[in-house]
Amino acid sequence: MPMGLFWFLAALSVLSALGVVLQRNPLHCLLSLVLTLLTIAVLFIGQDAVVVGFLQAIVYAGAIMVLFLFVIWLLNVPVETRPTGHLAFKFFGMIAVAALLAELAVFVLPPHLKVKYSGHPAGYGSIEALAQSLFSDYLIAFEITSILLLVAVIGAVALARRSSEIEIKERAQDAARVEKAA
Amino acid sequence: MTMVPLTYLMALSAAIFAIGVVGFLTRRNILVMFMSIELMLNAVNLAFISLGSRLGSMDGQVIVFFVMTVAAAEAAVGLGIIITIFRNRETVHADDLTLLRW
Amino acid sequence: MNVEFAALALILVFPALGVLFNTFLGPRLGRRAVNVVGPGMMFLSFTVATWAFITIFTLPAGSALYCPLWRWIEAGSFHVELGLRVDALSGVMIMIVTGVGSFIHLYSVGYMAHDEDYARFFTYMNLFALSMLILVLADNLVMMFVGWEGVGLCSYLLIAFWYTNPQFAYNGRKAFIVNRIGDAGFLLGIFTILSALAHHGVWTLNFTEMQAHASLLEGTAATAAGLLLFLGATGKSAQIPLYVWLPDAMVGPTPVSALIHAATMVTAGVYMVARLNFLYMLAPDAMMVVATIGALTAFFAGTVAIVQPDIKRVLAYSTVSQLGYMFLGVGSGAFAAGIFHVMTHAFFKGLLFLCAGSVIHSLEGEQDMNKMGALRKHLPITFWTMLIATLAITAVPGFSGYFSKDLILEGAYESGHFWLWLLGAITAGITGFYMFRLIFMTFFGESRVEPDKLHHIHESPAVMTIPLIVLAVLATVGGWVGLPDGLLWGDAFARFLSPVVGNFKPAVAASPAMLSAVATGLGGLGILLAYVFYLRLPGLPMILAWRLKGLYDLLLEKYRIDELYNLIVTRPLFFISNQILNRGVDQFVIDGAANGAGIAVEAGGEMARRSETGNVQHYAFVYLIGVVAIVSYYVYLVIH
Amino acid sequence: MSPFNLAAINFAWLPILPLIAVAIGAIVVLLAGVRVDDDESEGLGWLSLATVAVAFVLALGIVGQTGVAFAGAISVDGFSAFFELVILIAAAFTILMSLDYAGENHLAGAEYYSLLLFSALGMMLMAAAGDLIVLFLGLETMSIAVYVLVGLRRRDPRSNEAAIKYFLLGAFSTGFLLYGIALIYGATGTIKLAPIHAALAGPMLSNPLLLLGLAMMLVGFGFKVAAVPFHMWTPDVYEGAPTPITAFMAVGVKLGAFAGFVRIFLVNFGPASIQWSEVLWVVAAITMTTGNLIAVVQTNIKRMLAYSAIAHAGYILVGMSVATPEAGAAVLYYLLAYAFTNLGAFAIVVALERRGTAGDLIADYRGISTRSPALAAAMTLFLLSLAGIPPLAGFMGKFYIFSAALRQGYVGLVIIAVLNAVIAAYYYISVIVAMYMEEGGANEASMARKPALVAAIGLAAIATVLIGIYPAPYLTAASNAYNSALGEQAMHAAALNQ
Amino acid sequence: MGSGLLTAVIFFPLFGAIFVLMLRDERAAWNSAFIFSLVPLALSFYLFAAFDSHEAGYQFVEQYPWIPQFGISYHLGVDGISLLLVLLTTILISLSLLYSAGGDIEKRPREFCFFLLALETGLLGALLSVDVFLFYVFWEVMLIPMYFLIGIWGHGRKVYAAVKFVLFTMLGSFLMLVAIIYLVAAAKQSFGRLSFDLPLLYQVPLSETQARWLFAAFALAFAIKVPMWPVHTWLPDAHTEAPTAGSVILAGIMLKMGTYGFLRFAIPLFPAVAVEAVPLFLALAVIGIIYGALVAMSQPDLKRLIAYSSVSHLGFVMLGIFALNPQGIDGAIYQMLNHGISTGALFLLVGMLYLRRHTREISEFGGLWKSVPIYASIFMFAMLSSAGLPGLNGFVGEFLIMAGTYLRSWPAAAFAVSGIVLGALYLFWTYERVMFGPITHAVNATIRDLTGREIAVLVPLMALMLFMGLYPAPLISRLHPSVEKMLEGVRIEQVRLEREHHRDALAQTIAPAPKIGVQTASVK
Repeated sequence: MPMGLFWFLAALSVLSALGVVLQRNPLHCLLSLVLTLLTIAVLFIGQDAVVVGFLQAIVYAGAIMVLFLFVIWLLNVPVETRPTGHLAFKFFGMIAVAALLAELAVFVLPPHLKVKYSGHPAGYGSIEALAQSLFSDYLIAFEITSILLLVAVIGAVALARRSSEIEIKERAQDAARVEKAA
Repeated sequence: MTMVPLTYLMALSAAIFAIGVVGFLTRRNILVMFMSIELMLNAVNLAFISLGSRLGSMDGQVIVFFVMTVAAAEAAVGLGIIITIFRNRETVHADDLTLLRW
Repeated sequence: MNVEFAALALILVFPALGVLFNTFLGPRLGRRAVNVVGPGMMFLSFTVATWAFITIFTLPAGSALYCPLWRWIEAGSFHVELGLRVDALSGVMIMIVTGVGSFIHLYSVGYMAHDEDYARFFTYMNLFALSMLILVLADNLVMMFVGWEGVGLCSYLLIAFWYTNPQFAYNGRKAFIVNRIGDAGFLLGIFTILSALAHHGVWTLNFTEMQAHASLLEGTAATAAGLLLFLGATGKSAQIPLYVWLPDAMVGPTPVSALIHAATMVTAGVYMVARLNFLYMLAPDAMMVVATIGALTAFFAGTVAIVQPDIKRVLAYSTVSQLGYMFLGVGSGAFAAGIFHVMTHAFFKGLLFLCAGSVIHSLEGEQDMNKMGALRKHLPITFWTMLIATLAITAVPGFSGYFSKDLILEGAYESGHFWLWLLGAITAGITGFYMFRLIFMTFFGESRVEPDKLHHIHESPAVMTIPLIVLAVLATVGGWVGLPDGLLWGDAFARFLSPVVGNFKPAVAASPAMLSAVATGLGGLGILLAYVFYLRLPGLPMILAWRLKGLYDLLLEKYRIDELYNLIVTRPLFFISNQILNRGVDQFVIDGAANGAGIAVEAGGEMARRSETGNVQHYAFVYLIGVVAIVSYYVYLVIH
Repeated sequence: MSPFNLAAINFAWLPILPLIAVAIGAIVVLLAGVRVDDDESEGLGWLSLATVAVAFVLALGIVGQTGVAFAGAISVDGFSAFFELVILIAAAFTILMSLDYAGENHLAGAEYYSLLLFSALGMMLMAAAGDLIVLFLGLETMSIAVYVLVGLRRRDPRSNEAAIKYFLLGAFSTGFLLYGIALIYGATGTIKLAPIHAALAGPMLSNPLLLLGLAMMLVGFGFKVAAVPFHMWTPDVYEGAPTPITAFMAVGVKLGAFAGFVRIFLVNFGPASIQWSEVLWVVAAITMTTGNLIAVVQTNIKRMLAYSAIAHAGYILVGMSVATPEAGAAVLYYLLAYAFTNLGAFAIVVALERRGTAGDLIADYRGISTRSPALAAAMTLFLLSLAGIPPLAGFMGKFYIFSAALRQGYVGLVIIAVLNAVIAAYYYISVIVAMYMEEGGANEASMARKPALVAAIGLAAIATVLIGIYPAPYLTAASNAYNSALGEQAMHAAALNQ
Repeated sequence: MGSGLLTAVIFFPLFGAIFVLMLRDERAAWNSAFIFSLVPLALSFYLFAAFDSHEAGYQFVEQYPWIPQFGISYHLGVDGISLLLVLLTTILISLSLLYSAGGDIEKRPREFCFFLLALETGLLGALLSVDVFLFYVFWEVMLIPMYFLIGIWGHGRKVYAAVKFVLFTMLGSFLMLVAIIYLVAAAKQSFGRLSFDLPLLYQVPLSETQARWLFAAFALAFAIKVPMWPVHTWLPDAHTEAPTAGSVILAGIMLKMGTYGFLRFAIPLFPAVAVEAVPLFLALAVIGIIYGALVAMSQPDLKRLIAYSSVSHLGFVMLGIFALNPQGIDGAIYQMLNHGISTGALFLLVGMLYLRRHTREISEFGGLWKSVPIYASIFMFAMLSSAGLPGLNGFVGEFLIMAGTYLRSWPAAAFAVSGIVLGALYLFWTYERVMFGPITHAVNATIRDLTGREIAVLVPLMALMLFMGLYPAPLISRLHPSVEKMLEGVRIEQVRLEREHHRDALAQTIAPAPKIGVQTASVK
């Protein structure tokens, strides 16, 4: 991957990431998030992680983000208008993050970044290679992911499905009591 | 072909990670906070890929594959939870969710 | 030569039986039974005592009877064997205790005739006799201490006998506490001897064994022990500075005053010093202190006695004064003389109290001499016996007091304590004065008795008068066992005791006749003054009292010593106890610290709890802080 | 490129049979529950209980086996067996507690029980993980299931809130954990535990990337085990969650998290212990102190137990910080004792709780001893065990950990720990005070119709006493489990080095 | 013989406790509880009879492995130091049950019996265990029942008192636990095997600093229990608010656990430090004696007063213990018994008064002798025993203690002696205010005298006071050999210390002197 491209992508990803954090309208946030994901996907591909890169673009930026989009529309979440939290808190938060970033920087600097280099074997990042390790070394993991997704589905269903009448009534009472207590 | 220095890539991932943290800390909208988390995850993914390609091992990419799955699962559940909350409280504002404290 | 004489135990057993009987059966079986058993037991033990005493006589001089009991305390090398021992000294003492005791018990039957608590009274009386006998029969210091504390307890119980009167109860406690202070000294004395001997590998507190190892005590040990034990004596025998309880003790029933606070208990100190003569001989300084305290007390108490209006108080102070004499005697090495005075004093002072009791009894508890007078005709027996006793105490030649007091003063002079002798002699004069003041105010002059009481003044019943007569006889002839040397059998008493207490070795030569002449002369002077003051010119005392008001009041209020003690001891004690320690240290400082810790924890918890704001992002922030902290640690590791 | 050969993988099905059983059971429950109304979910409960039982038996079967399966993805040893068994016990107890609770609270039965089983599966995976991916996936399975379970009282705002808080922070810390994995991967070039262990030698021990990775993973696990300062979610989530789930989190999730934590740090990063034991020293001290301090001032028993759970995590971290084989065994034993005691305590909370979260105030416990003495007695037993009073299980656990620590000269930390124990005693006792020495309070337990709950409490009580007064076999089990894990590592390291 | 006997003594009460819990009828509960308490009483009497008074070591030993991993064994044994305390425990428990059944405890009698009997198990276990771990277990176990006794059946600020009691004790005992574990670790290093067996631990070589710290930890735990000044403030609250039986057990036995701990653990484990610490502890003990007496003097509440008097009395015990010579320690152990009996009796008496008047304020009373002579006389008797009147038990102990102390350091003894004066002061003053004087409150004229049951409870105690006062030999002879044995270690340190200080004055006081026997004999 040419350095120029890298710089471009890096700048783009950082900017779009900032976009996620800074924009007030959730929808815009989401869009810049998608942009970030796509940039990162390109970075993947640029490092011979072709399959994963495409997956990133299709599954992540595609499917998952659509889910977000769907929810945002469903709840038609309003734009954050009211002042968000204490400035003091934000201030200290930023300081903390800055500190973290500084610390991380220490570790990624060349003198400390000790990673043994070995060239890419043939077919590195190819779908065969991926499958090879997926279905040999990581077979179990692969199976687990299926369960994981199943759990997610069950969970989503359990949470989202309508609840029985009595329950609604009782919960209302509970809520009322809670309010009284508080 | 040229190889982008690992330091740059790691620095980039660190930066995005940090941005994600910032978002999580400062945004009040639960959805956006969740998005920030996605940022963090992607930063990590970037790190995996970069390190993997430097090490010349596929493991990194495999992990990223799994992370995506996990992210998907989390997204499903997380959004589900958000929806239930919105049903009961008509809010996705973090400051409003302080029924439980002390 | 020592003879085992098991019967000695009986001397203790009888009073003990009396105690048990009066405690458990007395109230049920009623007055008659108690009246028989109470004194009866005393007479029984009196007979045994007499038997033992006679046995001593039959044995060669210096021999003793003993009756080992059981091994009491034992801890490692240290052990205390209980055992009874009767030699000349303790022989005399048991005779006094049981003899005088018996008659006073008898007298009490009459005196307590109208008190419903008779059973309790005789319980205490028997218990006292028991403790006193333990004290004198003991063959070791610890057992002596048992009796020593026992008599103290009984005196407390009997002083507070009429407990419903808070004043009486208070006086009782006062007596006990003051005694306890003395006892503390006594204990330390015991320990001093114990450790002094123990350092040389000798573990004993047995008198004879101690005497055998006396040499080991030479020096500071002896002095310290002597002084500490004497502190005990000052408590028990009412010497300066611990005499304050005795005058107050007079609130008890009169027989108690007679038996405990005149005849027996108060002389325990003298007995103890005589018993430990071998120790005191090693400690001249201690002896000096004893003698000086004795003389001072004698004089001091005498002066107070001059002005007291209460008949029993006069006697009380005179007791203190006489005890002073005894310590003067033993303090100047004339142990025999001291014990001799103990004996004669037991007779005449016991008698005096009983007579006073008889007077009070007939006047329904009236004790103020200003409300008496001219009782001579109403109470003939009382009058004559009391007169005899008075003559004895004022040391009129021929009466018992004369011989004993003479020997003491002689001893004081010849041991080189001229000033102490002088003090003693003057006190003799004072004694003559206040005693005859008492006689004159009570039995002569015109009657000042309150009219309502006048009509039923009556002589006491036989049960009370017989003891008077018996003691009167003793008060007269009792002293003849110690005649001046060369006269008839001479000083038989001293000869009898000498094996135990040794012979008196004069340091300064003097003519006994001259000394006694001086003392007697002063005594006579005192009597004369009293005659002048209270029969010739009855107005004079008033005038003097008015003229020398300051002095008079000072004496009347006993030099305000009690007030002084209250000021410097009692009050501060209670202040420290409550205000400083209880309120201040305990509740505020210590408990405050303990609870403070608890409060601190709660406060800390409360503060930390507030960090749980319920806001997710605050949580995340804290989380991030943690991350930064931990990572920074690794940054540190990496950079170094 | 090499041909795709399955021979490379050794399909050792036997070791993962318990996992498979649980998975199948969960799915069966789910399918069976499709037609079941929420209020009659009890049958499903028994079904899942049976599943757990089967799994338990199978797990007993693998005790003593050692080796690796699936190309090192699953490590088969006493360690995993031990944790799988304890986790299954925790699950069983949770199910017993839920049988009545789920119906009364109209929880979606099928989802409830299957998610319960799935999360148990996740925990077991963490215990059996042979590489970091399986560990991570196990952790996620567990977490995601629990996120849902926490929020399963859909109409209860507290439940929702707990869920979202747990979810957000959980995902947040997942980021850190992953980052840690990434760095370790970068440093060692592998994500399989055995090779990592083998690689830990010489310069690698001070490789900055590795250290940062350690730090990040420490943070990630710290969150799951509720170590201060990553504990903030605990009280809120425990309070808001359905009580049986709270119990399951307090015990099961902790077990799973510690299984991973211990395996990664003590077993695999054991050689690098100098690099992290100091950190854990500090974390342990802070965790104990904070937990106890805040617990003192709690008025809600679930919150109080939450903080006490934090404090106990602190005690366990003491053991981890010591990082000797003995300490490892001590940690395992402590977890066992803690599991029974805490399950019992929560079972009682369930028993005394009225519909919803009413009756969770300590004040509501006033005078229980007169209304239902047996419950009060049992609760007292559990509280005393938590407070570390001999001869109960909790005490033996503390004793074991302290002796391991002192053997290594951790005097200061142990003294901090015992001072904390005194503070802890105070708030545990204050509950006893309420139950026995005060009057009033509304809670009424009608245990008559709840045999399952009674069984849970009874079993927990018996276990608490038994493990305390006759600890020998359990101590042996714990140390065997731990040592076999060590042995495995050593063996593989040797194998890989030659 | 004897194997199983001690186990029976310890656990019979526990079975009884559980059995009582099963019963429905309250009367039956009381009776069976009492009967169950009689069994260990009988057994302990048998122990006393069968005890070989020439054997210094443990007797009736039982040992089975318990937790082999840690070298912990179920190791029981009784020696002179524990024998008498066991007897005292069984006696007092039975009597308190007998008393409490007489109307002192109305609510929840079953639980009451349960806790009391469980407490007995804890106490006896702590006294009889030779394995340190076992000891610690029982040491903690006894805490809980007492906590319930105070908290449930107490008066006034019962909860405050109970919690305070528990926390104070726990603070100490947890630190002790640390010390125990550390000690065992050290033992492992020197002997190569884990063992909590006390006799083995006596041998552990320790560096000076180690020994100092460990001693400090043990000493703190025990000092709190004793309680020594200044960690005593839990005691007045606990004693005052506890139910009568609770106070009796607390004062009668539990406090002794502290002093027992010093004798059994703190001193023999670390003799060197103990010898060094003598001045400190003598000082604290003396402060305790005087302080306790003075504070007791100004207490308005009878129970509180007695509680502080316990501080003073236990001061004497500590004094005797740290005299570190046979006299002092024999006396100390004897004084433990005395205090148990006399203070127990006093608490019972106050309880009986409270039962009648529902107040303990001294100012509420006065002139009681008129209305309740028997009560007053017994009170007097108990008071005299507590005041150490010769002829009663108190004196023997105090005398030995002070003798021993004097041999160790005469100034300490000199101060301590003031304790007996102050003791007399507050006791007699209280007695005067309660029993003497006119009846100030009309109620007091009408209160009834002791019932048969109450007298039955008190008589055994009075008998003991008298017997132990007149004939202590059989008791002391049993405990002495063990004390000598315990002192061996101390003597060695002593001699070492003297060599260092070139002083041999002390040697005499602690040397067992065979030659003495000869000398005294020669005198006879």
